[in-house]
Amino acid sequence: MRHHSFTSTRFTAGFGCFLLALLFSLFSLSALAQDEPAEADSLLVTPDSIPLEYYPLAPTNVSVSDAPNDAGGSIDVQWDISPDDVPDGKVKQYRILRAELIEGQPGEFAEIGDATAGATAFTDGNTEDGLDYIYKVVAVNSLTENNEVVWEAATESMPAGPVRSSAQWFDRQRVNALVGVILLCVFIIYYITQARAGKELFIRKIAGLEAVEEAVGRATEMGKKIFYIPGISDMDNMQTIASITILGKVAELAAQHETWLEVPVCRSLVMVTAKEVVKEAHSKVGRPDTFHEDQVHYLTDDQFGYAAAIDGMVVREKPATIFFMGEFFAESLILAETGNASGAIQIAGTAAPAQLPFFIASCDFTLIGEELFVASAYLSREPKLLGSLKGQDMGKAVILIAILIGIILETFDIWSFSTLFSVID
Amino acid sequence: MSTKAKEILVLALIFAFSLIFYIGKVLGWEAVRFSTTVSLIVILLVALSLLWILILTIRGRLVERRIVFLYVGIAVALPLFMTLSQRIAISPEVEAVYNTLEGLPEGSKVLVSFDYDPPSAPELQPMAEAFLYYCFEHDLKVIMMGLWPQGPMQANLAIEKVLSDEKIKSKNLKYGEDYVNLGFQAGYEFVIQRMGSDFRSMFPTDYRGTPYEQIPLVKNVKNFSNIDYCFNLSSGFPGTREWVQIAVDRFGVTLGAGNTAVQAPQMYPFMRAGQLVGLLGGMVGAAEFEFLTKWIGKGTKFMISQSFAHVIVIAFIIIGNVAFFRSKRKTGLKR
Amino acid sequence: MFVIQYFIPHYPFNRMSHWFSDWFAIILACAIVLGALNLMKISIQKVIKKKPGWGYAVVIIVSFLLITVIGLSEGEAFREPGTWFDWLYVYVYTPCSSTMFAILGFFVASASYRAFRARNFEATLLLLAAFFVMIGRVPVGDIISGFMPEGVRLSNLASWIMTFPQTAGQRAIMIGIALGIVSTSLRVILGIERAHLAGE
Amino acid sequence: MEHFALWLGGFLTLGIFSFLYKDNPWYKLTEAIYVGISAGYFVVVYFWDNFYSKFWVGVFPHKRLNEAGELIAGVEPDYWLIVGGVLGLLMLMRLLPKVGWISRWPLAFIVGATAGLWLINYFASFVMVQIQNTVTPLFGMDYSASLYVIVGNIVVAVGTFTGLVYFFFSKEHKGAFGSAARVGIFFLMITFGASFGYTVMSRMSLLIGRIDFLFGDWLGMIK
Repeated sequence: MRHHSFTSTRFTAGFGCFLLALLFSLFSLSALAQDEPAEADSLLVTPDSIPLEYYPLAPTNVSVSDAPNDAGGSIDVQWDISPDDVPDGKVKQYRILRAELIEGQPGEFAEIGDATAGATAFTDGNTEDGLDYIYKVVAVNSLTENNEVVWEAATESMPAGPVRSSAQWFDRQRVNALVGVILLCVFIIYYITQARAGKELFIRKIAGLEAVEEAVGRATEMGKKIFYIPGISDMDNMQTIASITILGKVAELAAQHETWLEVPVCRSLVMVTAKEVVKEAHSKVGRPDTFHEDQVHYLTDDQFGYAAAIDGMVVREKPATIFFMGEFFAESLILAETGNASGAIQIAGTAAPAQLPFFIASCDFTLIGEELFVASAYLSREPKLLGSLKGQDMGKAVILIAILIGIILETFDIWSFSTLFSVID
Repeated sequence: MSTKAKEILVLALIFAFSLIFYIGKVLGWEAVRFSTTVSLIVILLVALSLLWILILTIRGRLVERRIVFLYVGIAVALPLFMTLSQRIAISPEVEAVYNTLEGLPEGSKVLVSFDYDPPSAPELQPMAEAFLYYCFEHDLKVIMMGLWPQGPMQANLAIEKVLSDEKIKSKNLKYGEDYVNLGFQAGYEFVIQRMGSDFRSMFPTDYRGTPYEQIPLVKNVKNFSNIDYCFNLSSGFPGTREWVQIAVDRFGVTLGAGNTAVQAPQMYPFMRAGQLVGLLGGMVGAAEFEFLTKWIGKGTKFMISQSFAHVIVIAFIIIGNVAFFRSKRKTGLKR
Repeated sequence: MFVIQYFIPHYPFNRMSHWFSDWFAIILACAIVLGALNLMKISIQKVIKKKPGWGYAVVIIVSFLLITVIGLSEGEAFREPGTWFDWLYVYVYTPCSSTMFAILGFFVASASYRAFRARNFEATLLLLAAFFVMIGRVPVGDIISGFMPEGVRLSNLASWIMTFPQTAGQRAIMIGIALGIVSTSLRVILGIERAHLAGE
Repeated sequence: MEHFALWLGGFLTLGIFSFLYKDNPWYKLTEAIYVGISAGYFVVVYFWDNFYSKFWVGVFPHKRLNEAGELIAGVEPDYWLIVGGVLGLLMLMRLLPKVGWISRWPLAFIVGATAGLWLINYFASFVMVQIQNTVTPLFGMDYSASLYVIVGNIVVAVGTFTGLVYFFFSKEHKGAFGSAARVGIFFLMITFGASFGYTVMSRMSLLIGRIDFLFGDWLGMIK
């Protein structure tokens, strides 16, 4: 260096330039330059002057259509990705713009949504049925630092449309489910009429239900109470409804034997229903006088509060028999284990698969899954109910045959059978 | 000494013990930690006593269930103080969640539903933290909600914890732009169903009361079609099953889930069917996921206790069976 | 009607399940009054008649009234952190429910000790499946079977059981339950099953 | 207050754990507190979440004002909710013995609607989808599956098939049918075993969480 003196400003400027150059080269290196000049030069770009090569190519083939099988109010937008939409490429995001068509003239385009790079479809769920819309898809390249946008370069596609959304009257993708349900109904109704006509129907033995009478009898002999726990779900659950039906039968037996049946519940609606059912059972066997309001009582809606209270009751009152019928969750084991330790006979039934192992471990008899739903037919032996069972079994037979045929067809690559059962849109 | 007196003595001991350590805590004592040697000695002692019970059983004396309770208590409590290293194997279900997340481009919108309450938090909270950590680290946008009243509170706890991490802090994430908590909505599975047509109708405001349309992150999110990935942390009803039935089957979202271990087995059919992409099952799933995301939290810490508890349960199953076969031999071979 | 709505996305059918959910929620809100009154009635009876344990009934009444009065008087924002309702929730309700939940850890051990015995072939299968899953899903499993090649260790075995036989069983149960529910629903709709309408 | 709260938590936790030893006054006290608090908790939650937010606000919406103080349109009262209100009122009629029977109407409505909703949802999600997924090519799409998957697929197919056979009620389990049902039971048992294993895992995790509260949050012995 030949100059002996630097002014401080010149020095600073020179040093600054040097630093900038250093940073620049570091950035180029780290970004492995060739692929993405955009990223590399980013530091020098200001929002006002974005070089042309930063602009991505526009997405092509934008198409719009009314979304199928819905209640209206939405339009599907689809496009082919921009040629620049490659990994680490110039497209960071797509934006979807929409304008209303008023008297043939498009209004102002407004952004209605965005999609990530690589996406090819967007559903605009905010349309008004009957209006015409025009859509554009914009490919956006941008740089963000510290969560702030530094610059943005966007290219719009050709507009697509007009299109209008509308509601459909029938969901075609669900025809198969409809056919299935109808088929099942036909079976069930057919066998119900058969049964009404007096046809004898066989039903196999279910140990848990055979034991009900014996269990009630035992309580009578010992002069102790029977507890009936109808699960912790509310009346909007089929398992509870099934359980209430079984309660009716158990209450009849108990009333006949003059044994005190106690039903602590954890849902108010279940309490109301169970009270009616037990009362009805008492008058059905001609003992309305033995019914007592407090037989059915509410504890708390809380799952574990309910379990804690029943645990206490079981330990203190030592019932001879406990029924667990309905939907149970984690509290199943707390209840069943305490009941087991207190020496009661326990009969459980639930369609909650996670709880079945515990009932099997801690109870004397367990109704597994579907068996809970046949209990009312089994206990009452009413022909109509038995008929529906038979119909249910026919449904199962059809399913078995379908599985068999399906597996064969699929395995030998003859026909993609499984699509018949597809309900996913 | 009578039983009554013994009971009172034990009560007094428990109280004194609690009081001493509580005062210690207030005075700022160090945490109790067993060294590896002490840990091994404790393990050995427990194993020996189990062997003793086995011998007793073979001799024909059955232990009562309170002894079993005692052992479970020991097996769970002591390892919390231990320092042992362990290897964690990654199961394919957990890997699937991770891979899906990895496949999401930056800026993807992830909907996380917190469908659990404090009692299930030991299992699900570690998952929530690891999941959020991954999302924030990889610049995914997170929309949180809850079908359980306490879910959004758990979400806030997790967010608070993750945001306090140095790496995430430096990202300077903004509420409303990078993540948002829509809060709780009553209505069980019907909430999901309505969200299928319109998020806003279910969540007119976020949990802070900001109107939906004023939140930048979600103002353009109309329904599930604008969500790239859904994740559900569930401990019961409503939970993953409802998300599968409605969000996946009806509205076609991509769904991953974190479940309590009880629920997890029921989700396998959904997973094989492709209705569910990936599953974190219980605390073990949480530990595996923590390992993958490199967010080491309580899931990993509790793994020693977990292993221990399993071993104790298995030991007692074996003891029970020994007793069973012994009694069978005595009474002749009857079925 | 609710069957139809599944197939017809058009208004008003698409609104029907929404209505049901709202109505149900409102009915529930009214019904819980009945439940609460029932609990109070029984507890008060216990106290008046001085039945054994009536002191605890007093505790029930007091704690019930305490939280109800606080919760209703605190208005819409009763759940906000810092309210008394929230305090009761966090420091009384949560410890109780968490502990009740945790107590299962003990029961699960005693149940397996007592009940899981190789009584017959079925019980043995159950036992073995439980055994492999339990041990395979924690790190200990792989330490024990570490000498075996990657791929046949206990953790893989556990995964295999979960993915295949377990799925098959679950699926059979699920289809069975679904058919049971469909058929019970149908019986209810057709009015064959009407126990829930007792007294008509 | 903070100290009191932690001690209260510890007191209640140990109170419930004491039930493992035997039923005792400590447990009884905790149980009574728990039942009372939880029952009240749900009354409050239902009142505000269901009755107030759903019904009251739905029928008489808040007047929402924008920043300029003008009324924002769009929040129309939903008069359909009144039907729910009426059904709820009918439910409360139970308090009056004379007209108590009228509460059966809302009950019948709930049960009927539930039946309808479940019928179709269960059929679609459980039956249809599960069949769809059982029906897979045993040897993979292009006969390329590994032995592991092939065996697995066969196991799933056989298991589902025989498991369903077990649930036949109108046919006696004899002969070939009986053996299929028996194989079905085997699969059910494996399923129960596996889910038992998982549950042990879950319960232990919760217990660990609780013990962590006792020794960590309360007594500060673990950090």
